[in-house]
Amino acid sequence: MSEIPDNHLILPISKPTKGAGGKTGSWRVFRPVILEDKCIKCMMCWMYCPEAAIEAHSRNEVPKINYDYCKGCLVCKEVCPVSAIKSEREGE
Amino acid sequence: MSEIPDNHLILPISKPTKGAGGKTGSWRVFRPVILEDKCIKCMMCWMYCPEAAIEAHSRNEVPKINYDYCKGCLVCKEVCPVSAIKSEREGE
Amino acid sequence: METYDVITGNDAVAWGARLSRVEVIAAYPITPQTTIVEKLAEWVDKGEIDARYIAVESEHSAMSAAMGASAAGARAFTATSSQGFLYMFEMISWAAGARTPVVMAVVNRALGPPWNIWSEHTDALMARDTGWIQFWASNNQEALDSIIQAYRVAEDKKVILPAMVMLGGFVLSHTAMPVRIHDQDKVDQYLPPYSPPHYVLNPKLSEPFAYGNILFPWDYAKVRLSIQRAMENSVDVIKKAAREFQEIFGIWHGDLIKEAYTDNAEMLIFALGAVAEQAEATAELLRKKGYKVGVVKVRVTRPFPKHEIAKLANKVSRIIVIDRDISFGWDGILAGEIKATLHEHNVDTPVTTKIMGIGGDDILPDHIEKAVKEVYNK
Amino acid sequence: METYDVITGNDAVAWGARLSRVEVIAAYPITPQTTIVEKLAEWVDKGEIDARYIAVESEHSAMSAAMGASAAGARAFTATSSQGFLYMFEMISWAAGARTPVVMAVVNRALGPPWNIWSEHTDALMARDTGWIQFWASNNQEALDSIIQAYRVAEDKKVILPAMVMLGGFVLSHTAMPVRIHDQDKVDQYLPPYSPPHYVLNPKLSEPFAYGNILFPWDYAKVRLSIQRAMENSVDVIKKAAREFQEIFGIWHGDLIKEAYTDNAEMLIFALGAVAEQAEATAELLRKKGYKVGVVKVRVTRPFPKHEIAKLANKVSRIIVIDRDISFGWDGILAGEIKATLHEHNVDTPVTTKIMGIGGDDILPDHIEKAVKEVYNK
Amino acid sequence: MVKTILDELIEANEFLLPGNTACPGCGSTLALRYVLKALGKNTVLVIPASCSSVYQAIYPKVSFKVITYNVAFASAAALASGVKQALVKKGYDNVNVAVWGGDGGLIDIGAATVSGAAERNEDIFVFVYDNEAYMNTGIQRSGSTPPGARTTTTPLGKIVGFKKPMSFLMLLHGVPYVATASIAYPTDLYEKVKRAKDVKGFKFIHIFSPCPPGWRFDDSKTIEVARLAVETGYWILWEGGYRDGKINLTLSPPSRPYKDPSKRKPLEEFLKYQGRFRGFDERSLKKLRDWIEYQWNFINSFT
Amino acid sequence: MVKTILDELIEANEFLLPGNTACPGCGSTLALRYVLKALGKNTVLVIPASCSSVYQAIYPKVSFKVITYNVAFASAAALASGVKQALVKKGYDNVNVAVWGGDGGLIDIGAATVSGAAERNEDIFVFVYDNEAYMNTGIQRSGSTPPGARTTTTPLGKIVGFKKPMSFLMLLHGVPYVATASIAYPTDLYEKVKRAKDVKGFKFIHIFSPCPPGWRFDDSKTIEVARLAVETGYWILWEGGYRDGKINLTLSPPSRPYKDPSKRKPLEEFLKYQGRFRGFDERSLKKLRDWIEYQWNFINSFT
Amino acid sequence: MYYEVIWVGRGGQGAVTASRILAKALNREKIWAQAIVFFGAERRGAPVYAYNRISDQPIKYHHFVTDADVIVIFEPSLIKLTNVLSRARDNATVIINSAGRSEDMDSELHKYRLAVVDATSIALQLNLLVAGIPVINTAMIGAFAKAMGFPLIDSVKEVIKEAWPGKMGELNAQASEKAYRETRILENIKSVS
Amino acid sequence: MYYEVIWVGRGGQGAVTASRILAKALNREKIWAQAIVFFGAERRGAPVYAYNRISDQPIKYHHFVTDADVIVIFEPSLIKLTNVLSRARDNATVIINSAGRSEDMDSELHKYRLAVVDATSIALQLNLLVAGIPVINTAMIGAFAKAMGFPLIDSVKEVIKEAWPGKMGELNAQASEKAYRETRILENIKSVS
Ligand SMILES: Cc1ncc(C[n+]2csc(CCOP(=O)(O)OP(=O)(O)O)c2C)c(N)n1
Ligand SMILES: Cc1ncc(C[n+]2csc(CCOP(=O)(O)OP(=O)(O)O)c2C)c(N)n1
Ligand code: SF4
Ligand code: SF4
Ligand code: SF4
Ligand code: SF4
Repeated sequence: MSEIPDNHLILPISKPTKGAGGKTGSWRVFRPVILEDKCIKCMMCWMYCPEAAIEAHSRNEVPKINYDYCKGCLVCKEVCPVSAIKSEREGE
Repeated sequence: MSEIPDNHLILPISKPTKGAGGKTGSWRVFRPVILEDKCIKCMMCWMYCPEAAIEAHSRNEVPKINYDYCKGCLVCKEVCPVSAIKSEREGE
Repeated sequence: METYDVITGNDAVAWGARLSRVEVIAAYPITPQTTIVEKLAEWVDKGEIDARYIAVESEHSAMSAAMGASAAGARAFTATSSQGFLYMFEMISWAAGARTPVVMAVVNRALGPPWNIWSEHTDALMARDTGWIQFWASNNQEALDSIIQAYRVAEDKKVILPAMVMLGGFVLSHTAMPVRIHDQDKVDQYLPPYSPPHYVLNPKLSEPFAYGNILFPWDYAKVRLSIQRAMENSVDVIKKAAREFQEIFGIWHGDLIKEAYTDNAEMLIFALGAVAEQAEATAELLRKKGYKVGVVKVRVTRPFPKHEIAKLANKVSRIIVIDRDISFGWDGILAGEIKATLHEHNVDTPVTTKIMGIGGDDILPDHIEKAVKEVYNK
Repeated sequence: METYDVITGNDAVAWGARLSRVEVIAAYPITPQTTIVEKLAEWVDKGEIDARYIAVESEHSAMSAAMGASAAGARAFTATSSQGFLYMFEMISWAAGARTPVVMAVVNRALGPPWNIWSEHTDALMARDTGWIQFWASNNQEALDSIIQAYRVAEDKKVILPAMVMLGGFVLSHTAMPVRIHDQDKVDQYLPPYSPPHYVLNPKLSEPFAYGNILFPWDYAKVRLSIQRAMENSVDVIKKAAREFQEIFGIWHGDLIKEAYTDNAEMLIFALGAVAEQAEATAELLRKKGYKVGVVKVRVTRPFPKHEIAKLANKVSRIIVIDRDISFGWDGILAGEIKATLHEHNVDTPVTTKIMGIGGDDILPDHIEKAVKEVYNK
Repeated sequence: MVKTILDELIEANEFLLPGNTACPGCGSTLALRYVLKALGKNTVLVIPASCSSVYQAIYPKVSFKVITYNVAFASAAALASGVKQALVKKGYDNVNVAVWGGDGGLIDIGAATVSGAAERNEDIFVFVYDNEAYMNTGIQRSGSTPPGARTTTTPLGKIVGFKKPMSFLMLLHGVPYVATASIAYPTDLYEKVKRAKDVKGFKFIHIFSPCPPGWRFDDSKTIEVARLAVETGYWILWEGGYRDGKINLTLSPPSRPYKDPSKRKPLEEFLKYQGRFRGFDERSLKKLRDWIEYQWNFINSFT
Repeated sequence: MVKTILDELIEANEFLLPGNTACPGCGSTLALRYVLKALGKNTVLVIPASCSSVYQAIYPKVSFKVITYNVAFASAAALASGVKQALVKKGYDNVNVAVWGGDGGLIDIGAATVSGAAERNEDIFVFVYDNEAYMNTGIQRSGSTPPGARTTTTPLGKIVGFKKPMSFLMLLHGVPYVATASIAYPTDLYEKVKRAKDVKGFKFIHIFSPCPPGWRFDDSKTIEVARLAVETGYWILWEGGYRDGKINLTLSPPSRPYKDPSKRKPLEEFLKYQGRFRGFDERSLKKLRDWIEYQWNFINSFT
Repeated sequence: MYYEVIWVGRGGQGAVTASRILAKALNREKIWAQAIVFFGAERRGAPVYAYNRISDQPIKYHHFVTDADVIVIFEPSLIKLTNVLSRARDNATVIINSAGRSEDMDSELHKYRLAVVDATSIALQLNLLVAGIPVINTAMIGAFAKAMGFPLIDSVKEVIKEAWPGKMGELNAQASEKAYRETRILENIKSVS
Repeated sequence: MYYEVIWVGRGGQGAVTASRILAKALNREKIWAQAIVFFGAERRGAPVYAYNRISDQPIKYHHFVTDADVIVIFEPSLIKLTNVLSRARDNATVIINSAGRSEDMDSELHKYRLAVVDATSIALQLNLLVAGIPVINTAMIGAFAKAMGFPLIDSVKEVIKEAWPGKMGELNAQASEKAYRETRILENIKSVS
């Protein structure tokens, strides 16, 4: 039920939070996996991840997928020029 | 005072009327006069009268100013190529 | 052929418009209204209904196009919600002034900011001064039927005003339940084609005229106040429309109001739309528990059923109004109007306002029960 | 330096904004509001006031820009009328929800169609649910002073809501009368600079945040209903603002209401704005003729002064409300709210509604006198 | 004697009645005369708030002899779409549904509405009489006010914006007919409207229409000011449209000579009669010259 | 090692946080990543109703790490103007005030508002991510939907209108910076936003942003679809602006090859992945080809 | 002291301004005055009304002036056109701009206390023209001051100079002064000529 | 007869549609049913709820289903994610899509009457895929029919075929039928396996 609150200035202010929409990794149907040995560190997967779920700190490291948030769109797999990303069905 | 009328559908419908805004000729400060003998019947005055206050039925007649409605802008005088329209101060 | 299907409130509205043989539809998407016009667009695209669909670029334009079509003699339909309703507010007011009997479905949704897509009645109530007839549907069958009745009333020669039909966002709009989809012939019998008794924007049918140029105050007052007379006329028209609807289709949703369990009630619950039906279900329980409560569904908020409400209120000792809305700096809107009505009619039954369900906050039977008991036992 | 000049209501409003040191003005022309913003534009252009003027392309944008400026921490001003008011309706509602204490002057004008440019109060009253504080000015001095008071109230840390100040189109907006233009220092003393106690859209001052993304019903209800609490708080803030204004400037326009001739009155006239002052002048005459009538100017319609009105009403045996407005299918809007208030407070003084002055129909003292006598002698 | 266009004009009915309440010398009424002559009686005018909603005169009379529907400021193009679609639905196919309004109503507040109707290619006419400000409310700047002009919201003529080139914008919407016109060339206007009548789809005609009180020049100078706008190259007459992936654009005869900049009269000729340009400074002058150049560049790129 | 643009991109902060609620493969979030990387933290985003107002997640959390102001659908460009003017008035001169919204909000309902802000040359950014329909409400056609595409309001893909060429329209408003971009070319987008930051005045950036559920293609194909739009010449990358009477327009490197029609991939390549074009007929195909030709004609006339 | 005044002129002649200037001048002398305007939708040339209420007490009335104690007419043709004299109270003063001789005037005028001034000539002499039209409103205020005995012509001139700084103000002030001097008061028009 | 049902799936899996199809199928048998949906602002993949109320009488309630007699779960991972079992009434039936053996299942499930179906495999076998994702909702309705004994599987199939004319409907009807046949009912999970 709707009561008039005591506070007269309750504001709908949200704070920036990783995973604001939850652990969206759980949405995944397919899981992208970077094959470290094939990876040429071109960073294309990092560049095109719509989720910013691939972490890259420099061009010397193989980028890392954050599976808490990777939604499994497989864009990374598609853009990888050397097919260094494979996909697996989740829960299999 | 505002009473609720009996009629439930009183519509703001206006009828086309010459002089809907009154005898706008009374607004005139200056009166244009066509000098019949100078007029070459080019109809420029008729063409450019913003008021449609000049009557012309054919190109063989000198156009006639309808003083009931001519507001005295003197556009006609300005556009006349042969200076066949003069202007007079109204009421003088 | 009459069919019986489980459909959402929005589909019911679309069916209502279809059976009413709407001729021009102009609308704009907004949750939770969108599926109404999607359905209509689909029917138009597939040629299942013979209407023109104008995919305008805003709600202001949706109402503009709909009322333009109506002024030109077509039966016109639109639908909206919440922000969309407010975005077309100027044209809502205009459509009534222009006496264009457009019918609009309003899927009630809370206003922003912040964003919220769930049910609240404040949106439509904000337009209670504009000259629209306002119906509130309490279930999907009523949503369908009210669209048809709305056209009957709006286009009645004694009325000629636009009408809106409200249904709760999600609560009805996206909830499927069994609905009878009437036989087209019967609807045609109930609702004749629109034949405007007033101006039509068509030089093949009308002498030249101008509509709505400047009026001096004395003329203006008459024109505008004639809307009030039309509203007054509409009371009987609404009643007759409801009665004849019952005769033809055997369904009764009430006319301006609908009563439930009001016989020898000691207390009445007033509410709008699905909230009223929810209250009805709760009252059934409460009756079983010995509480003599009845429910008055206010089915029409404009014209406001003053006489009907005063009469019922006079017979009870307590009233509770459930408002799924709020007028800030005032209180519940429906409650306010009921209080004013009672004062006007010298009925001193006390009225308690309960604001509930703001922004889609779910109104559970428990909530109603608790609120009723509090007042009942006072 | 204080000056004393004969100026129109619109110039008085412009002066009110100027003395309030508005920082951003966004507005759009509409008769009879236009001369307010023309005056402000002129001052800005000539560098007489240090503000930014945004010549937007519509009223929806005027309110959007004004509330954007307010959200970014500036004191923002706009003004409109009639259709313009309805065209920005969505943003009027939004500005309150966003808790942006914009001040807007509304020059009351009748709604179309048909076109009419004269005074009627329906426009502003239509927004009575939106969460705006509503002041009504009854003369030009009050128009000026109410703008200043409106900022004081709107920006008060216990309130933080937008406020609108109404003045009758032409009746005040284009009528010149003597007005005291206050000393800037005194105004500065009365009205401190705007320092928002809440969010500010400025990454140099604020950590990143988001305002107004989707809220679930339970959160939404709290946020929205806190507006109602702010409205309640504003009652005392308005009273204090009026009192302190009187202390500093020696002028009293009333707070939520203003009484005249109410001592031992047997009958009260309620009205808004210039109509109330007109009634006051008429009451003076009537008193001389032996009629014990008083006048209550309802200066603030949101928050609605329920207690104040009930208290006064309780002391008289008859009430007449003059409504320069109409809610179609209902009745006079102010009268309705007064009736509801009386019912709520168990005051059974009968209330008569008189609709007058629709579309600028001139309200003559005779009209008021006749209406009063009819009720008085009943 | 062969029938000339002038004969045709004289024969064509007059649907603008004298005795309206426009200001003496108003360019807009003149434009409307020719628009209506060309459209004929089978016409519904849809008029948003503007001088035209006022100068048609006050109830219960009106100065226009075609059906005239006065509508809310921002609604016109959408409302006209509704009217047209209803008429077609009802089987009345060839009624001219025409929006007639000012630059404020159709280039500012109603821009999205006009743009939406254009994008949907509604079968209507939109006529803008461009007097380069909100005149009915007393000369406030609009999006179509030239930079540097004085209005009551820009009393010192400080530059606010760029005169929004609505006709170019419409052309790029891919509609079948767009034209500019000027009251100084009524025959050109008349013929354009006639041609537009043969086009199915969205038709936009932008008419330059000086306003003596708004621009502060003598009533009698309306035509001269309009003509100078063309002769200085400030206002360019053209017509065009989209078809099959191509934008066609033709300069209209009155403007053809001015394709060559050296043939253009000095801009000052156009400015000098007009009080709104009093105190026009170098910066404004440059802005305006640039704007003219910009227009010609655009047009030249298509012709 | 020389610092490449890729290094710069990696170093630039990420303001779009993972764990938002956008659909898998959403083009719009990808675009926003690069826009925010370029704008930096000194930014206020003004977001009209759209997928972005939803995918930023639900109160009390948000997925964007800059100030984000959610506003009414049609209000964004005006509201941002107010924010910017207030900040300048208050002495905070270089905050990026940026509208971020979809085609519905900025090309349809908000078109007049955007146009007004452009015409006044407000010092703000307007970013449109163009997914060619109203997606948040479930895929209804907008003024930016290509002719013949299926949406829920055009379920059979009957042609309604013409994809409104908003970037051209903005360019003709005479604003200093207009560009198109695509999520297939994030570096190009990033650099454009960087360049726009140096421009005072109105900046409009129109970003092609495929939407897997809305266009009905597999989530993983987002980039490919976007790239094919460029390679078939359907979407053209360019930047330009108005200055001193001249419109400048340069083709951006990714689109340069496709100036030559023979270099373009067949349009069918772009269409084939997308369910919205299923049943696309000859007439629609011609309309779309014409539309492409029209765009190139326009661009060629300036380059 | 309580007066109601009607001004009638044509769109563009400045009747509204005149009523406001008058009120401002009265204000300098601590006389309370309202200046009211009825806005139709007039374009230049159409009849325009303005009103004043003048009192030693603040006035709370907000309706239009219906009948008047003073009627100021900007040109004789307006008498017939507007029928404004039907709104004159008994003993009203009528102030009129006219070059004509009193006896040539509308016989209706004969019923009132009459003040006549040739404001048009004054304007032409001073070259007070806007768009070719003589500006007579400031002269009419001078005539009012003379006819009614208030406000002081100096107050009028000061207010005019404030309203239009520079040359324009100077000339308009002169016009009002000149009119003040040249206005003829005819208590009973029949007896004079 | 009065049942309340909760469906929980992920955005894109069609839980809402399933609840509606179920209601339509019941309607054929003159059983009154409501299908309710809670719309958050889900994009594909996020948990989505749908509800039914089923009765032999018209239902006037319009709130969400809070507790349920039947809970239909589209994949086991949703149990933890949504904590939906806390909303199960005593004696509730839980219908779950799972390929796993019953004893491997969440121990919480053991409290309820359990119906298990491998809807994913059914969908894959029938090649019922949309954007690569198996479409399991029609199978889940089949499982419901089996678990609850109503509606008749033929009603379900008819409604499905009406909803998707042609091939799609045919396949989906098959899926529901197959699921109907393959659903295992475990009255007390501990005792079986
Ligand atoms: C929503 C709304 N805003 C403002 C107005 C006031 N208004 C009426 S006419 C007008 C100016 C029209 O300007 P324009 O379209 O250029 O036409 P013009 O007056 O120049 O003929 C304005 C602002 C209105 N009627 N409605
Ligand atoms: C005035 C108003 N009308 C309609 C809506 C509903 N609405 C919200 S988002 C949206 C679609 C937005 O489409 P677009 O701008 O293309 O962005 P996208 O959803 O594609 O991201 C609509 C129609 C609204 N919020 N306000
Ligand atoms: S699958 Fe998609 S979300 Fe996951 S890492 Fe790859 S691109 Fe990012
Ligand atoms: S003066 Fe003007 S109105 Fe009169 S006839 Fe000449 S052009 Fe027409
Ligand atoms: S103000 Fe200008 S546009 Fe309007 S009627 Fe007068 S001259 Fe014509
Ligand atoms: S519907 Fe499209 S644009 Fe919206 S979040 Fe999903 S993928 Fe992105």
